[in-house]
Amino acid sequence: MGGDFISYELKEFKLFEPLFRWARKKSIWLVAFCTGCGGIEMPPLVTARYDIERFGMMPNPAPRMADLFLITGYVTPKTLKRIIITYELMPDPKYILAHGSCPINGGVYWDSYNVVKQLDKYIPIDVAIAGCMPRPEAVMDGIREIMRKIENGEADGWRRYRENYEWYRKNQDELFGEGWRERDAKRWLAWL
Amino acid sequence: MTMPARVVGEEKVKLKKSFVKPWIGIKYLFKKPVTIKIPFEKIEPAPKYRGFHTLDWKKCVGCNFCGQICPARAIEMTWLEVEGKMEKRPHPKIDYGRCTFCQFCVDVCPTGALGFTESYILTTDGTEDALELFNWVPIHPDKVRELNEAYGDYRFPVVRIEKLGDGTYRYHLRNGEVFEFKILGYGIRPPKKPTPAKPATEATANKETTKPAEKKESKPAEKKE
Amino acid sequence: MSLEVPRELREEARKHDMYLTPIAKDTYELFFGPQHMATENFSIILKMDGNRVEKAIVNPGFLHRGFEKLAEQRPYFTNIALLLRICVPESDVPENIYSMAVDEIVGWEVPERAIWIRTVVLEMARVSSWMFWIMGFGNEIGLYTAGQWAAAYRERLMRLFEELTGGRVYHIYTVPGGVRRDIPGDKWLRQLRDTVEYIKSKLKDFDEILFDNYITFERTEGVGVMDKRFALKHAVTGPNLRAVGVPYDVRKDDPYYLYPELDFEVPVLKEGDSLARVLVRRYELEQDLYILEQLLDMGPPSGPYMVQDPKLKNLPRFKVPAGDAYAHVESTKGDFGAYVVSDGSHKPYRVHVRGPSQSHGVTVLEELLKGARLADVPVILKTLDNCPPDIDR
Amino acid sequence: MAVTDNEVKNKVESTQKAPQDTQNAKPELPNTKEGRLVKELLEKAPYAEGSVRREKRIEFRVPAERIHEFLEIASEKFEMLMQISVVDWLKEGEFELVYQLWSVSESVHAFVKTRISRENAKMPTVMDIWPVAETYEREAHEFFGIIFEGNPRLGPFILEPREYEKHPLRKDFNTLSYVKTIYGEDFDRYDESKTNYVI
Amino acid sequence: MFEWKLALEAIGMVIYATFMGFIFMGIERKAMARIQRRVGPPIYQPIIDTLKLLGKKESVSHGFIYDFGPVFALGASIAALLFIPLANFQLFSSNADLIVVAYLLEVPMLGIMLGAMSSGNPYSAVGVQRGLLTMVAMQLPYGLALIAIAQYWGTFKLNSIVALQQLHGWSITVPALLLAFIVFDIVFQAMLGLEPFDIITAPAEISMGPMVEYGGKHAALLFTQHAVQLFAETAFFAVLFLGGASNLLELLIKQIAVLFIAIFIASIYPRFTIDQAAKFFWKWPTILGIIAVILAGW
Repeated sequence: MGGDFISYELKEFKLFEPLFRWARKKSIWLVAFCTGCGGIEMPPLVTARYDIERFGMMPNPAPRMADLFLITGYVTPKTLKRIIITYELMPDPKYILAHGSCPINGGVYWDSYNVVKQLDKYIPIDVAIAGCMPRPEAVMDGIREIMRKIENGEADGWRRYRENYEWYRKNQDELFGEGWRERDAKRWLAWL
Repeated sequence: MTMPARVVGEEKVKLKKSFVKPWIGIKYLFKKPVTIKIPFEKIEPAPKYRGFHTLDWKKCVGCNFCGQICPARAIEMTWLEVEGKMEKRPHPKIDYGRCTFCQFCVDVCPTGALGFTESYILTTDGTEDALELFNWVPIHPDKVRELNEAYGDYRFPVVRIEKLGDGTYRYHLRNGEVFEFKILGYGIRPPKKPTPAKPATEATANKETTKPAEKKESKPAEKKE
Repeated sequence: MSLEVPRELREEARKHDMYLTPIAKDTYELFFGPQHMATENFSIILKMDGNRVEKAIVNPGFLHRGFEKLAEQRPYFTNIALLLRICVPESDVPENIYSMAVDEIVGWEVPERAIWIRTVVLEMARVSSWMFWIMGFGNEIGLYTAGQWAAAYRERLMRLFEELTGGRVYHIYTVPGGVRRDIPGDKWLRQLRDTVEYIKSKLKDFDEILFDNYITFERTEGVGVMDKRFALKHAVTGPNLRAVGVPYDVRKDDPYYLYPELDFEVPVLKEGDSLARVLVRRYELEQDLYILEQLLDMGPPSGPYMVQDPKLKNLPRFKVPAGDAYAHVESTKGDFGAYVVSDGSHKPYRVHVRGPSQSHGVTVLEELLKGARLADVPVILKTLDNCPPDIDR
Repeated sequence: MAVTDNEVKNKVESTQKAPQDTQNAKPELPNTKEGRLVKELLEKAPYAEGSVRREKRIEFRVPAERIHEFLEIASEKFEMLMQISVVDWLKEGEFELVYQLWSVSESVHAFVKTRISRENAKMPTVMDIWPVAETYEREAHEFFGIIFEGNPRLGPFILEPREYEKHPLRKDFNTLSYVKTIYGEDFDRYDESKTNYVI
Repeated sequence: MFEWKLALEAIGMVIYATFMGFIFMGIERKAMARIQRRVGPPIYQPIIDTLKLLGKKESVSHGFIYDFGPVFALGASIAALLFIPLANFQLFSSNADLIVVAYLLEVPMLGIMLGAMSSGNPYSAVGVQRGLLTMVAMQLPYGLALIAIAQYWGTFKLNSIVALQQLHGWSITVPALLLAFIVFDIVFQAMLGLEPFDIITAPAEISMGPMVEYGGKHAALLFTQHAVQLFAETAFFAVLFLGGASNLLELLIKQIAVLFIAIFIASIYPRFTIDQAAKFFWKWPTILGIIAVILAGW
């Protein structure tokens, strides 16, 4: 069971790739992690009014089963640690939708000592949408964009993360100090 | 100041628990859902919803009030050159990686040059080229309105911003029109020499503008090799 | 490793008919949040003893942005766009307290129309916040149906906010000296009345499915009990304080805006458990709708919606005389206050915001969680209505 | 109405613990609920100065060393401690601590102001009077570096240790330069001349 | 001699059951969505979900038991399925297949517990504790309901129960068995893991409980298992109380009827805590079950 008996990367199973892409596009599960103030627009999104479950999306409490990480707004270093660990817990085709101005350039917190500017230095971003905060319609447009990218196989944030891991790791270590994973994350790594 | 009957009796607040009553909730199985089926139905944002900016370049006097009031310092006065002619006044360049859409800038604008539309959707993939869209000099309100009426989906009026080497920016509008101008420098004071060579006074500002771009481009490239 | 169960734990256990076995004390650490459905970016470290919480340590700060520092670096009006992020579900409250405090320092008489609009906005914010709370509470105890309905009905209010203020969540509407825009027209007032009627008619559904529900009672009765003395000493405010029998409501005790002229009741219960808190909240939602109706009957007074002051010509460098003021309003979470100090320049010298969760979200939560079952943790969290950005700011 | 300039600025006198300071207070206490409340408290605590600011707002100035004593007396009337606000008066070299009290029974808000030196700032904790002060003091400690003697939980609370050491809400903490060292220079692309920008 | 026809039939039945199980899951989500006043996902959504989970990469394993748990659970579910008379099809049959099925339907839970326990996540551990306690708690009313059935019809053979029901009318028309039906329905809710007994996977409390560490293919396997389990349980229910079925269509209708009761209960009641659930099970359903047994044996 543990092996890659149907791995999307394996050449012999290239045949299934379109099928899996279609399935991935149609069933995107969100990490239930409200990282910022945009978290307030997540409930309307998943509840009756906008109901993204129509697209097969739903918030999933366990990161192990999730595909899409909505970075809902600004990210503080304290949260970023958790975001990184959660992101690394997610199994591999995984996507990040950065939500609002703040992950792009710091937003209104551009001079705040506790907000990360330019999130894509630390984790890869697949889709970025503007707004403070973005309306649910705008988020849904972002989701449509990510679906399109998944279908075309362009949503490769996870692959970039894997390939440039040292670079991301270096930036993370610069921000948090060396050995933060061992020091801080070890305590909650197993069950975050 | 206190009023009579300010505290209500417990009996009015308390409820009785029931096993059966919740079953009434099932009636909604047969009622119409309240969902708005977004790709098929549309919600119009309210009139005067605070969306993206517009700028009447003719009216703008470059007073930098907008830049001063902006809580995110998203606004930066920019000296532009359109069709070889330098604009007399600097114009605001707005960074949507900063903007909070409070529109205080619109409120303080003394000439009414800066305005806003209801457009609010700007979706990009996170690449460096796409993020250029987040930093623009707003275009004329009539143009934005025309595009909005043509498409009616409240998207950002520009699809792609092409940045050429010598500071020339090319806006590809949604209807295929191309709009080109050149950024000469930043700040309130006009750049010393409106030539492609970097003006001495604005060297720091200029350097900082280009820096994130370079940095980001360099990193995934070097890793992928 | 002692074999003795603490007395209060035993009493608590007896209350729930569940005795803890003193043998084999298997304690473990549980990180409750921030990646968790029940906590919105807020973490509690639970030292668990079997199914019971032995000790809870609140670990806030995931949302800290340093507002108070940032506010010192921005001009007075601009701070509105910043400070409202302190309370996300009810963003009008920070706007209003800050504006009230600045008004007091400057000595402005806010025009009547602005006062009316501000009152309406605050009440609308309260109703929408209640809807949001119902949703959260429903999700926490596993009744998703009520939550979905509430979130859908809240959208109507969001739409009205959008039309009035131009923003959906962050309204950036109330500014020192008045409000930023006038009411869009009579149509908006009619829509507001319709919405109030609509939500009122839907309250019965919520009663049936959520508040009358047998299992809701089971889940909340006797969970997280506070007594009056404890609550006062811990400065618990809002519905949580009213649920222990103290009829303290800022709208009555320190009236602001139009509240002295409005007729509404303050629900008070004595039990102090989660159920009492739930019922108090439910009644307050009713009262808020009633207040909105009264306000609509009153109608907006005519006149300007913004103070006429020549100093406002140069908004970025608008100076406020030196002084300090404290203003507070009643939010759904409790007593929300702001202390603004000015040194006469165009930026505030210090802004200090008192979020209600600061008092009931840290020490009180830690106390109440002691001895609670794991399943009670989200219930206590939600019935206290803990709002993490309040604590972090 | 607001207080006047000199009231805020000339705080230095209030720290001198002369109990019957002349310039403020006594004769002008109005005969209202608030006035009576101030009078009553001042009788018990003659070292403090009290004034009525407006309806439902009263103000006390207490020397720092007697703050605990005063608050203990005040706690009989004022059940709730709403907040401990710290104001960093950099020029005077002092922290002003404002204990915001609320009386549920009287519906009156009281500012209890005290000043301590900025260097080596120490205060007695008021946790024993209001347990909730623990949170407020932790926060004040974290952001300003005031040590509250007797509070067992001082330390990183909201911030992470790195920011905690800086005590970021102090006036001499420069956010922008700190941000540049931590998050890199490239985020801020604008000139920083004070004439061009207010912020 | 290997019976090709029977083997094909069995494989076909398993495939059919899996597919219908997924559709049942879709119906469940859709109907709940409608009660919640929204549109909800398409009915085949669980199939897509499973497919997607299968296509995910998984680099983490917590050892053999962790991998074995879901397989074990799936195997047990399929075994249970093959003992139940589905229309004219019943692969295995024994003299006491009522007990065998009742037992086999409990086993998957143990399989999941086994895997979850080895994942080392405290949320899983809490979930497992809760799951085991729920199982213990519901055994009593569950057993009583089955005893009432067996006592009334006088047989442990599911085939004969179906046949007798065809002759004498459905079980629920008998007053004693109506009580047993109510008891069984309450237990059924816990077996499906729906509210008010979704204590095991309470998302707001222990974020999916045992499943918190499972992702990718393991989760896909668990989904499949849940689908088969759903089909088997509804079929078991229909066979015991709704008179079985002579063809798959009839069975399907009965299964969906059963499912809808579960959906209704799930969408209007919140979740019990574990101790309340245990107390509840040992109170009302037990009393009703005892009455049912006594009446049935009268």
